[in-house]
Amino acid sequence: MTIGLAHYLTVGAILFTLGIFGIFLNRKNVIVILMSVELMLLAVNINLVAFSAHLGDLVGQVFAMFVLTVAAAEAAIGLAILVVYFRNRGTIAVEEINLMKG
Amino acid sequence: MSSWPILSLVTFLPLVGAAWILVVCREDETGANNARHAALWTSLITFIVSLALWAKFDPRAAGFQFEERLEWVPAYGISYHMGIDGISMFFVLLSTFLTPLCVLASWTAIEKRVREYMVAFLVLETLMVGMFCALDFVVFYLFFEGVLIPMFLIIGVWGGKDRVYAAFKFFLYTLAGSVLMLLAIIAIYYQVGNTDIVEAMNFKKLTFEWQFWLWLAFFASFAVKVPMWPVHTWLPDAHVQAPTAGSVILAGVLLKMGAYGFLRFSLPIMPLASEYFAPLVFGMSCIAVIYTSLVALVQQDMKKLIAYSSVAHMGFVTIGIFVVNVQGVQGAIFQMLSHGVVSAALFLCVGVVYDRLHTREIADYGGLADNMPRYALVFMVFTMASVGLPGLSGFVGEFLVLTGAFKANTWVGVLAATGMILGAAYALWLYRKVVFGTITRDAVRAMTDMNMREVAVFAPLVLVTLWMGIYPSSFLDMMDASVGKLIADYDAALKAAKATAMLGR
Amino acid sequence: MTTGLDNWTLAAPEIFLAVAAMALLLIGAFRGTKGADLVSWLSVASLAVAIFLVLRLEHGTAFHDLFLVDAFTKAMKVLSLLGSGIAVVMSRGYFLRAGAWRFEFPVLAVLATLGMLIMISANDLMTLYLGLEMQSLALYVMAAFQRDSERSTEAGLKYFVLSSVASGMLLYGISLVYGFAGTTSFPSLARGFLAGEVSTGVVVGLVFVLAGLVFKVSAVPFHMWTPDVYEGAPTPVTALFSVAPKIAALSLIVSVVMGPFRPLLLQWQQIMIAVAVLSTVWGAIAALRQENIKRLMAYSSIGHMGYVLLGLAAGTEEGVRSVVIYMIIYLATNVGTFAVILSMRRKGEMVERISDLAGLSQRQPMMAAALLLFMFSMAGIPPMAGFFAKLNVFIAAINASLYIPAAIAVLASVVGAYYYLRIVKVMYFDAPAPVFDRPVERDMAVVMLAAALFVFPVFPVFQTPFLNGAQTAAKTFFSGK
Amino acid sequence: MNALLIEYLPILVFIGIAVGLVIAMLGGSYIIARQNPDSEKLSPFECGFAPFSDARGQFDVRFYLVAILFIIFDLEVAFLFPWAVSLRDIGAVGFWSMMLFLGILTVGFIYEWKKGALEWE
Amino acid sequence: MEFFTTHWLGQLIVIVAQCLAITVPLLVAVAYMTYVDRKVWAAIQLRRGPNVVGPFGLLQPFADGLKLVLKETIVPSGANKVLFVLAPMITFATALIAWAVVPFDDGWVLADVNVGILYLFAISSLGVYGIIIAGWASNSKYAFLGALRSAAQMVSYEVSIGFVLVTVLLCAGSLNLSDIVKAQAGGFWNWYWLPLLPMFVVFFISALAETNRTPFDLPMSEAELVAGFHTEYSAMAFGLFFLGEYANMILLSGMGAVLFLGGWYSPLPFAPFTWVPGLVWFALKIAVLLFVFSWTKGTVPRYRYDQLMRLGWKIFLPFSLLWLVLTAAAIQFLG
Repeated sequence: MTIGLAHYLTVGAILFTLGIFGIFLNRKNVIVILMSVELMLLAVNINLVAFSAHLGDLVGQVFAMFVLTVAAAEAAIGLAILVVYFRNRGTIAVEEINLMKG
Repeated sequence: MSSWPILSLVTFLPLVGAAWILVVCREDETGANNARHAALWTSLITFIVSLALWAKFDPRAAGFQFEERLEWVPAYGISYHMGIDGISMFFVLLSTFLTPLCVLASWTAIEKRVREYMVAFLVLETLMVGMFCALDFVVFYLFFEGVLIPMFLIIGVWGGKDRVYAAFKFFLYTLAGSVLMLLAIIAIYYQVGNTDIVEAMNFKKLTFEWQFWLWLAFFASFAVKVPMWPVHTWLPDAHVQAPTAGSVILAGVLLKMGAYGFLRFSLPIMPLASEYFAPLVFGMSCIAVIYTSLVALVQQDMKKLIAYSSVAHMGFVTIGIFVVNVQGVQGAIFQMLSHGVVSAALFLCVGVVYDRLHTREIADYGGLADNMPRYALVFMVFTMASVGLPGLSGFVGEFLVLTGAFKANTWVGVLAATGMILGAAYALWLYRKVVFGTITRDAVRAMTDMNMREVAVFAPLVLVTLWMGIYPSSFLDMMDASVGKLIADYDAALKAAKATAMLGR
Repeated sequence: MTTGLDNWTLAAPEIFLAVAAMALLLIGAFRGTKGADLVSWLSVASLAVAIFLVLRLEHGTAFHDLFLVDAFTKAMKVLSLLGSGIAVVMSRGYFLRAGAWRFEFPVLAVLATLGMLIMISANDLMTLYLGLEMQSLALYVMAAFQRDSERSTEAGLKYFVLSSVASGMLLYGISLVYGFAGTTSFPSLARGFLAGEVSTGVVVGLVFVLAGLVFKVSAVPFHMWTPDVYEGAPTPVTALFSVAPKIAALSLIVSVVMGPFRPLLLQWQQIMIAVAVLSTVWGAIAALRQENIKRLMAYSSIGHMGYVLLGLAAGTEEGVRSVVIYMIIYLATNVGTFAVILSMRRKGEMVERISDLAGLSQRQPMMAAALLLFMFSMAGIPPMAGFFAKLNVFIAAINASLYIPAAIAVLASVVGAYYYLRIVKVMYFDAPAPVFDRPVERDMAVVMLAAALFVFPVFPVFQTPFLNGAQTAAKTFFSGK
Repeated sequence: MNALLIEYLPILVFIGIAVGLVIAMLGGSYIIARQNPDSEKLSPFECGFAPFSDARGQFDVRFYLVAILFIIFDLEVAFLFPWAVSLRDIGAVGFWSMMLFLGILTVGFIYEWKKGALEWE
Repeated sequence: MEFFTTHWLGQLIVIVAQCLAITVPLLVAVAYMTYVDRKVWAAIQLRRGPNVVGPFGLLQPFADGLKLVLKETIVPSGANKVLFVLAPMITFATALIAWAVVPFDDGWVLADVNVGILYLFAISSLGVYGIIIAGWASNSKYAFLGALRSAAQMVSYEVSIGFVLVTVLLCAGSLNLSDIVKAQAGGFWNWYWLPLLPMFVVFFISALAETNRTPFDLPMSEAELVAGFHTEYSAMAFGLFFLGEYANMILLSGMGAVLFLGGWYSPLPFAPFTWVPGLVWFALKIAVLLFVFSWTKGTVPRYRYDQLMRLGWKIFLPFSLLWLVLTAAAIQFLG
């Protein structure tokens, strides 16, 4: 069996879907959301690199590098916000994030 | 084209007064007094300047006079285009005529935030006058909608107990109607290429389908404004809650804006649709005339009664407009002018007693003829005018409209005539209840008759009512040419459409 | 070998801002908290200089087509810069009182603005993403800037989570577009779509891209973060959120759908119409029961975005023009409104309930009058500027035969008018509540006055230059390409 | 499978062997040695007291700061790798671009230094 | 022979054999490293060190190993069982699999991948997981704090190591470890330790920190944290940490040898030195570095934690960054 573009894309799509579901079905911990977001970005990277290889075009890989960086920055900032939030509220449970409703 | 931009002058003069009040008058008692004087003088000067319009108006010309045109937003072909014809001139005069009276009537009735009140009134005057002068759709819409802002504030700030509800109802009803008109205006813009009303009138290339939708959109706006049954419900609330002068302007001028819109837009621009929808208008108007008259009969509140009577009277107006013959249209216009004066005066009459007793319940009064003879006399004049007694202004309009209606459709005429009779019933009932009978309450007995200021308010109204009733030609002659052109164009358009239809077949 | 740096001067404002941001960061780092005032003023000055630089730019592309400067991007850049600059000016008093006046705030604002400028100039999906993220990352921090406040941190967290989800969707879409179209460059994409078949993959990608972008402008159905973030974030940050990023994201949407994806008009127009109509309707309905004025402003901006997108949905030159005009007016109105909100303070404490405005017309008539103008403008009542904003949108929509959406939107504006009126009602009809702290800060007063004068009468009377400018901006999408 | 992946096959095998080895070592020990646990043996190490709370409490935020800084700098290294390898081919533009990048990074570094993020006192 | 070069099963057998050829000597080396370590240490302190079991105590490592194997494996009641067992496995396995890309001699490499240095960097970063998981899973305060400290320490120095690697890459222009070694062909004056001497020093010190060795062994500073992250471990689980630590030391020494000491090349590029197989030179170089490890342990006092972090972030990081820039500039402008 040859592993072709379709396979990579399928993996990417599955990971992306998992990420989305992880965000919206998760009711416990914000960290899980952060991880789900990272999962989504990972899926994107798989797509980009797979396409890049398929098209024989470097842009996808360059893009993937940027995505990686941004993902790291995003993770750093997200965790930082999470820490200040935890300091204020003493919890990071998802259902406790409800000071504002309407 | 006059070299002297007199229309702009009339339109924006009150704004200058408003600015003056804002800048000069302070927020204390003297400031309030200064504001009153400033407002009165501004509006009086405006009125005097506007009289020049009448003086210089050429009654034989059917087109627009005193035209002014200034490029404004060339991207959309919007220009600041002003001008009046025989139809709109009297509405301008009506507005400028009523405003000083309103200021005078609110002299003591308004005690708080006088400065802002006067500013609101002057702004309102600018918007009203501007609306009647506008010959560009966008400019028209600007003034037409802009009126809502000061009126909203006037009702909401200086109104009665349920003022907030009434103000909101007034605002949202009218807004809801007019936004659709905005879309229609834009659609016309794309058909015509610019937003000039005169060009739209001479365009004559709108297909029936276009006219159909556009007419409905315009109708949504004007029907609310007139107001026609069943979208009239904002009116009693607004009238009842508004301060006296607010009711006067509402009844005297704002209601005319809708009917003016029919005359200015629906008939000339969408003649085919107007003809198509005329039965609808007749139906709604007849219901309005009869139904609201009946409703008026059972009112306990004086203002509410007059408010419903306004709806009924405006029903005549819409009938008159949509029969589209000379009598009908002239009658409608005349009726509007008359109603502008008479209903305004009636509200002022209510205001007079309200200022003294702070109640509008009919049952609280009675026997005012005893201690307020002058008031009883004035009130009687206007009640009779409202009923349509020959010799007073109301008669001419109603008579012409009925003539026109019978010419067009007997049934409409019959129903409208029924409405007239009912109108007489409630107006006289009101008069009897308030003025005749015996005084039962001490508070009523202690009421003083009208003072000089009030007399000064009513004198011009009485004069105008008599003048219109006794010598209507001085008004009708001025509008003859314009109305004639309107009807001729309308008939021509219908004929042309029929001709194309025949050819097409 | 071409280095790609041939036209680097086209990015002069961005380069200047980047250098300025770093210099400011260092100044702040070395002077500590007491340097906050200095940094703040310097960042405002930098933004002003950037405006100047933007205005002097020539048109063209730089960095191998990654970066585009034309009349549209210039206009949008100026608007974003103005929005950020004013927001920074307005932030000082608030943070001083909140005890959170740190020099990082203006620096973050400059960085966010830098991201916006890059976004606006994006001529490639890569530039688009980088600019967007640069802006977002700075904004996350700004939302949570008041780090001892539960609400601020919660707002930051919410914004972060939802926004990064949106970024993920955007990226996924980008990856699909890249894969199926074979390029990320806007001009090449456009050429490709014009030339040949458009694969399903591209359309799916486009949907994802649009979803991500729609999120950033907080239009329905991706609006859910807006009210919470608006309410929770420190008010000057909310003020910033409500204008600058919106302008930038919107310009991004415009340049994406009108640029590379214009050949796919039929595909995105339906989405755009649905989003626009839903936004106007929901923005109006959901706002009805709000008691918090910041929350109200959130729904208000959701509604406004609906109108802008309706203009864009026309997909015509008028449409783009209406977008530009709308954003100009939106900027002025919103900034003014937030100046008023930022002045709502009693004994040093911010208050933000609508009922706190009660009777303002008697206590602070000028402020009340200004807010009155803003509210009527937002409601689209003539003769305020807001009316012309909507007029332009509807002109575009009608010309594109979007009669039904326009009618729905226009009726939604009536519902929307209700809640704007409610504020007027509270200010003018209700019995006075305790007075706000006086005097109003000078900065706020200036912003308020300027915005009010712009809303009426400056814009309504002298709108031709604005229209012509917007026209020039809009034309760039239709000239020859 | 393509040649690129073949190159990594030994690594995969090696990983398998390593995992097998550690499992064997642990499991072997577990099987060979006598297992006789009791509750005292199984309680966590404390200074004479029974532990009364979960040990995974809050910890100094600076650890966390270090983690964030690490992410940033490590990523930067990820950018440096390809650059370093190809520096000879990309000329002055490549060199100065990276210098710019490092310069920006240095600004951030100075900032965090000044803000005291690196202090452990 | 054809079977081993063409048939997939044959190839697999070859690969497995190669793996074992790396693993077994490595394990032996690890075992004896513990012995040498103690011997060197003892010698520095003028003691004898292990000398009872076997001749010169040479069987001591096996005795120790046997002891660990026969001990009872204790999994604390509050621990997260799976993670608790997983942690030492990760630590040891990562130390082992990193060797897959290290060239022992010209062509003597299990997987000659072209991004070998990236692989090394990545795998050595993974080691921190074992420690953090161990600290977390133990559910003991000492283990937890110890793990945090080691993790922070390791990542801090990882950054410097990254910069060091980049400077080497700048010189070598390849990510392939064999190519890097080949770029250093010639005598010891051609090796990178000379031009990059400061980086070599930074690398070595960071390597000490990476492996939690003295003077950076505070994660298991007995006075404060008992045994750090592996406080709760016993028997073979502890043994794996122990072995993993030594395996890591050998690995980092190997990296040092490859990156700075010319890998398999002889220090003097002529006979008779070239007669000696490259593998031996490589082993010798590793041995030298390992000796320095032990030597340091015997002579340098332990750092305080703040000093450690200060060294990592405020001295090594800026310094290596600066040196990186200088190296790049030298290559750019001098050739």
